[in-house]
Amino acid sequence: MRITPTEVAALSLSIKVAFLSLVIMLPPGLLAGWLLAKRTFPGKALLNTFVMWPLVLPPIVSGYLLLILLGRHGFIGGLIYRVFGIEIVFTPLAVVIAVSVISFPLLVRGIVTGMESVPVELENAARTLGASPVKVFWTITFPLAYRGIIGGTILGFSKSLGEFGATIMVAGNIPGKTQTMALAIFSAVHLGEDASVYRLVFIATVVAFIALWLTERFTLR
Amino acid sequence: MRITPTEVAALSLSIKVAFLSLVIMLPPGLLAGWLLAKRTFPGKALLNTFVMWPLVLPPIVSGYLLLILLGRHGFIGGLIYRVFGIEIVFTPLAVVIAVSVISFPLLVRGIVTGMESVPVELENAARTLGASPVKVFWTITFPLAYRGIIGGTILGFSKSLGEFGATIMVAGNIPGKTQTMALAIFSAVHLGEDASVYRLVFIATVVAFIALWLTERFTLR
Amino acid sequence: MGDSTNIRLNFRKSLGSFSLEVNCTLRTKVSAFLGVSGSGKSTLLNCISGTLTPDEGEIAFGDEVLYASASGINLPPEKRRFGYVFQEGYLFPHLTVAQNIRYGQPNPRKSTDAITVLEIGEFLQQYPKELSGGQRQRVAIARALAMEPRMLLMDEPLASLDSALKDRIIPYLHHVKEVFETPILYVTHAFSEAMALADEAFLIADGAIMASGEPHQLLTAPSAMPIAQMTGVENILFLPVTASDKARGLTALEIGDQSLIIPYIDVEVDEVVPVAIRAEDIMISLDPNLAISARNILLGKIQCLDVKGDRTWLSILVEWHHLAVKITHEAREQLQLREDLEVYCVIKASAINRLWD
Amino acid sequence: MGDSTNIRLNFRKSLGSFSLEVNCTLRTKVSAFLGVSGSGKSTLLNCISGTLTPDEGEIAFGDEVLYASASGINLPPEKRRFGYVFQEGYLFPHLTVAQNIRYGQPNPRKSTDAITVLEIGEFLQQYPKELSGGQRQRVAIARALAMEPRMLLMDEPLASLDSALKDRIIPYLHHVKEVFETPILYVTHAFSEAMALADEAFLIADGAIMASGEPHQLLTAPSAMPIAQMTGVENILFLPVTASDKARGLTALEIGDQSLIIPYIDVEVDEVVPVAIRAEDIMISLDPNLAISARNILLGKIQCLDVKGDRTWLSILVEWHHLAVKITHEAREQLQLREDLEVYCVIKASAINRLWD
Amino acid sequence: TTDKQKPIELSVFAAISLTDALGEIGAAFTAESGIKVYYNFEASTTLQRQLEKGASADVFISASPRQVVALETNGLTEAESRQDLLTNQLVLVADETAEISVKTPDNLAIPEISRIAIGHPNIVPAGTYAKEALTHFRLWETLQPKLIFGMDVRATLAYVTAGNVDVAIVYKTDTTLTEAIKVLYALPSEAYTPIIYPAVVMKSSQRKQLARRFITYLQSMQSGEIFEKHGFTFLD
Ligand SMILES: Nc1ncnc2c1ncn2[C@@H]1O[C@H](COP(=O)(O)OP(=O)(O)OP(=O)(O)O)[C@@H](O)[C@H]1O
Ligand SMILES: Nc1ncnc2c1ncn2[C@@H]1O[C@H](COP(=O)(O)OP(=O)(O)OP(=O)(O)O)[C@@H](O)[C@H]1O
Ligand SMILES: [Mg+2]
Ligand SMILES: [Mg+2]
Repeated sequence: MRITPTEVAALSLSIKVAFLSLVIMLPPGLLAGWLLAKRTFPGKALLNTFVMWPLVLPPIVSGYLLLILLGRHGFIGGLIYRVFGIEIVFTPLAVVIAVSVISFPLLVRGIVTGMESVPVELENAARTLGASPVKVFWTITFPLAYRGIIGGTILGFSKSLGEFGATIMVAGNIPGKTQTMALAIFSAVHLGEDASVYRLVFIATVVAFIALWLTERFTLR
Repeated sequence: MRITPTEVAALSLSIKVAFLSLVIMLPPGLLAGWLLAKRTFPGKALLNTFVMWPLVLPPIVSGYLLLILLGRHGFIGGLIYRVFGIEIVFTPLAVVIAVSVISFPLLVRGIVTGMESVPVELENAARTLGASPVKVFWTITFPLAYRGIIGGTILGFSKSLGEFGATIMVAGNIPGKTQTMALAIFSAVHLGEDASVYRLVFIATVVAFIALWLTERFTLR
Repeated sequence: MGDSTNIRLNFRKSLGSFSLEVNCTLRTKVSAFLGVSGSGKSTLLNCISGTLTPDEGEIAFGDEVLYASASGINLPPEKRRFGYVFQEGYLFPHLTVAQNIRYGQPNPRKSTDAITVLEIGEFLQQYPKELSGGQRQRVAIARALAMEPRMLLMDEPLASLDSALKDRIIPYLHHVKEVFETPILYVTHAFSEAMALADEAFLIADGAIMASGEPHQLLTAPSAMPIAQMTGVENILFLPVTASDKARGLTALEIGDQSLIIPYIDVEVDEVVPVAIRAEDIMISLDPNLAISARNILLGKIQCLDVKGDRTWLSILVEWHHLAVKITHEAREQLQLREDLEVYCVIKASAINRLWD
Repeated sequence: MGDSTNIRLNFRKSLGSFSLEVNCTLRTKVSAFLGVSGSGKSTLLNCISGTLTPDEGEIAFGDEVLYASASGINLPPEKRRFGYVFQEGYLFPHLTVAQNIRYGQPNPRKSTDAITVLEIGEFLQQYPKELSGGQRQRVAIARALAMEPRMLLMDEPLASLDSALKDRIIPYLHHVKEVFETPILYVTHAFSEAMALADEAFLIADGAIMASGEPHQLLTAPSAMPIAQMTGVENILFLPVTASDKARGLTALEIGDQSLIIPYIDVEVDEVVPVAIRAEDIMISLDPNLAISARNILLGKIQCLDVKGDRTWLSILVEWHHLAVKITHEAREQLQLREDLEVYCVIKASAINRLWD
Repeated sequence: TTDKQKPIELSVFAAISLTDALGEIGAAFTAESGIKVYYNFEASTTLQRQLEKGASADVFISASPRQVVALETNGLTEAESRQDLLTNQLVLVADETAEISVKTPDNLAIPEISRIAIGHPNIVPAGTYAKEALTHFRLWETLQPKLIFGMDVRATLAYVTAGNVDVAIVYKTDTTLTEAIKVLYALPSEAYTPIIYPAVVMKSSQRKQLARRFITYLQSMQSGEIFEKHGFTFLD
């Protein structure tokens, strides 16, 4: 089985993006997860819907909306372009953003499920021991939600590898630069290169297998 | 806001498909979730990868592989065509299958997280009370995993609404027949019918909001 | 072979650095396991119930082998049908109290009784979260009873209950044992509960059974001094009722030719009742005609004197019964006690507790 | 105004059909709350700790208002700094024992002591799952102590511990109270624990405080007969040591001009120690010269006789102390006891228990 | 024939750019013939893949002859059934507010134009034609660093409106998709092979006669008017 240099680049980009987007999404994911799992407030269902949005919309549409937002004429993209002189669209950064947005709901849902299952009694016990809500969050809620967080991470990571619709919109499909594994596979499908499709699918599968296997080993107590 | 008949058809198809695919995927989802959460066996990481597969692959590729499998020349599709004389691809059934396959990993992960958090002590207590493993599953593990199952269901349902890549591959984009909301939105985007895009996105969002709000109400204790 | 409710335990189980190793046969209806915290009591019950698998050995219930490492037998818990009252309760949080109780047996014959005695009828529709600690513990007992088990495994079931409640629950357990012929394996750190219930007691320490015997044997046996010191000593006597006076609140028991007066109990004449007397509640006198409020002045003979630390232990034969008595050395010296001396055991009626039956 | 460790409780909290309503001030260092299962003890502690918010009313710790519905004050638990030993323990399952103990205070000054006394040093590196029930309970105590709380809330902290352990932990709690001046609010269903620890006891029933007072007052007060019956009566005396004989294992206390002999305690002469005697462990005699092994024959005077059910309760003034004594009617008749009669109280040394200090 | 056993309907796989026009024509056809038409609108290459993998359709209308040729080569189409329906033109578009002017193809090399979007040459027919045109003007190699490949028409145009490319080469018909662009320059038609939308009857069709009838209908004047209304050039 021979792998071309662009395919190697795609693989390495995919893996980097998957990790990076997890790291970037974890803080807002934890915040949103905590709000949804542990708080009640008016508009909670709205926040919930907002978080789920990228999942409810076809990824290509999310990508389209992202493009509108991040483009040089867009609200965010324009601002960044004027202030920093950099462009987001068609860069690996755009890939990271697209992948992050799309996998965000998966991560958050996992976190919500995990945090919902942390008994409020343990959190209360921590507070009687003098822990502020912030300390309780980091020392009790967060670590005890690990199953859900891992679940969300697995979903988010897997989706990162497979994300395609939004990525292709905001990042283009520039081999060696913004072409992820998913885009490479997509291209191969479209070109009818079945052998290439199978080879790339196999590689993506192996990456996922390794990630899942490591997660399992790592979380076994 | 006026909705065209094809849009109504798309909306109704999306909702039907979302529910149907949940119903269809729940039994295998529970089985896979239980195996992954409660059992250890050789090849567990393989099963895990297999379940996550549709998420790891770009949906269009999953769809492509499904098409190959279910098409008239495909292994399963060919068999069914020869035996029953019916064709699966490009029918609403194909939509259900595509959506089910794509949302399966989301559902299973939720179930796994939920079941992992059910204390084995409670399951043991049930067994000392004479419950067979099957009874324990249905009366203890399953209901106590509800948070995760609901989490997975929310993800699966949301994804059902937004699924596009696999659907368009195996079911096509046939207005009035296999065109779901996601595909209708895709078409509208393609045709530059921005008003239509916004209207459909709004409708999809409202459907998701209602579903999430109902879930929240329903599971509040 | 063997009586059908014989329970043979002969296995080993390691947990981290702790190791439980038992080799004994329970022949009796109620066996109590006593031991300090961390001695392995819960581990033992877990192994018997089938929720924990031993490392090796054998467990048998009558003729039925439940576990045998050699032949690979390991009956799952649901096939053992032992009602297990877990130390932690383990109520099902998603089921109401009533549903919890019905879990093991949809139409439990015994549950009404149990619900009444355990005083849980008021909150049958509540969820475990809405119960107090003691209420939860009682529901756990009711749940195990309702399944009509072949044997009851109870892990400190009364630990968080007040004594008034205990005093109502213990007779009910006796009733269960007698009427339904359900053997009970009772784990406790409270000797009084063991005394009140058990036919045989086992002292477990550091994962091994250190001593066993009838509860009062376990205490009066000179070898059992450490147990006595650990748990507070008691004498147990099984004596027939000779008369009962409800108005005066007294009942007389026959101890050989003498009479033992105890607080009134509602029992037919001639019925045999078990009573407990703590060794330190018995005084020794040389004079039978004391002008004292104590109701019982029993003649006996000192069998042996045992100087242990700062107290003297006496074993006194009263009629056919051995009484363990604990007095100060001073008293021994002053009264010049020695073996074979005839003495009077002075016991207040109220110091004698009837055990449950 | 008021002493800084006064605790004012004046609030109402409903849970389902249950309602807790308290209005009292705790002025003492150790307050015990006694009550049957489901009477609202845990609910009370939850409200004081801040983990449960009352429906209305006020809770104050000295000058500091912790909760006041009127002014909308509700101090969060972490600001209250009350060490809470929960009935269910609530150890953090993902932390080792050592990490659990350090949670509230990374450099606890007191924890080495606590770890020693609670005998948990051996499994500091284990996780809660790997502990026995009693071990978990002890870790929960250590965790609350280590945070150096302003007050300790303890919900049946010794329920699943054997008496030998209890006897080592209770003195340590006394030590904490004395040395660190930490007030303790102690919930229990065991009167003996309340006796051993508390300066003031509250009887709680059905969500309301039924009676309060010094533990022995609560028992000897004629109004408190139901309490006495519920919990088993005791007399508490605070007496100075006059002599101690380690070899003989005896210590003499001064009760007016008379002497009370108790089992040896390692205490300086003249130090005052509290001791407990159960009402039923005291016998009455008219003759001071009994040839009996009982060490104590104290002269007293019958203050009042009280016929309750099948027993006679006597209140006997011995020097300046009131002793509650329970005897049979028969004994009363036979000895012809009446008010103002001088009698001898016969008490075995071993029937006198020293309370912890 | 099997035509009578099933409800009479026609399955038409068509390039997504034809959605609106074919929708109207289909309605008219149904009104006239009573035959219901089901369309599957997707990118032509996707349709090609689906047909290759065993999808059954009666009629395939592609945005480029390439797909049809590929299917013909595989023997999946009905011989002699191909009819060329429409033609289109390539135009160069820019954002409505852009101040660029392009008079000749060589102008594409000016520094004001830093990025040019075209459809992916291997995937999107418009991209194939664009590549042909650029090659014709010997710009394909020199412009390489400036080129961005859109995965479909929509993406290609969106890059323009989002401001991330300066110009794009698209079909003339595509310029109706958004009002935020303007046409700068129409590429000379000699630079690329004529853009043809062919229709073909599929071999797997069980209603080949009907399919032919539908294609004939597409070539009728009524249909032509509708196509023209949507910006296509009708081939008669
Ligand atoms: N999973 C485990 N890993 C390591 N040690 C364990 C584990 N489970 C229990 N132990 C140890 O085994 C010993 C016996 O535990 P067990 O629960 O049987 O005690 P117990 O007699 O029931 O005590 P208690 O009266 O406190 O409930 C304890 O010392 C405990 O620390
Ligand atoms: N969430 C709730 N909903 C309804 N009733 C409740 C709830 N929580 C507690 N109760 C009831 O309140 C009463 C008091 O409970 P609490 O836990 O304070 O009792 P307790 O005195 O601590 O008893 P125990 O000694 O058994 O622990 C009980 O009757 C209980 O059933
Ligand atoms: Mg235990
Ligand atoms: Mg309680």
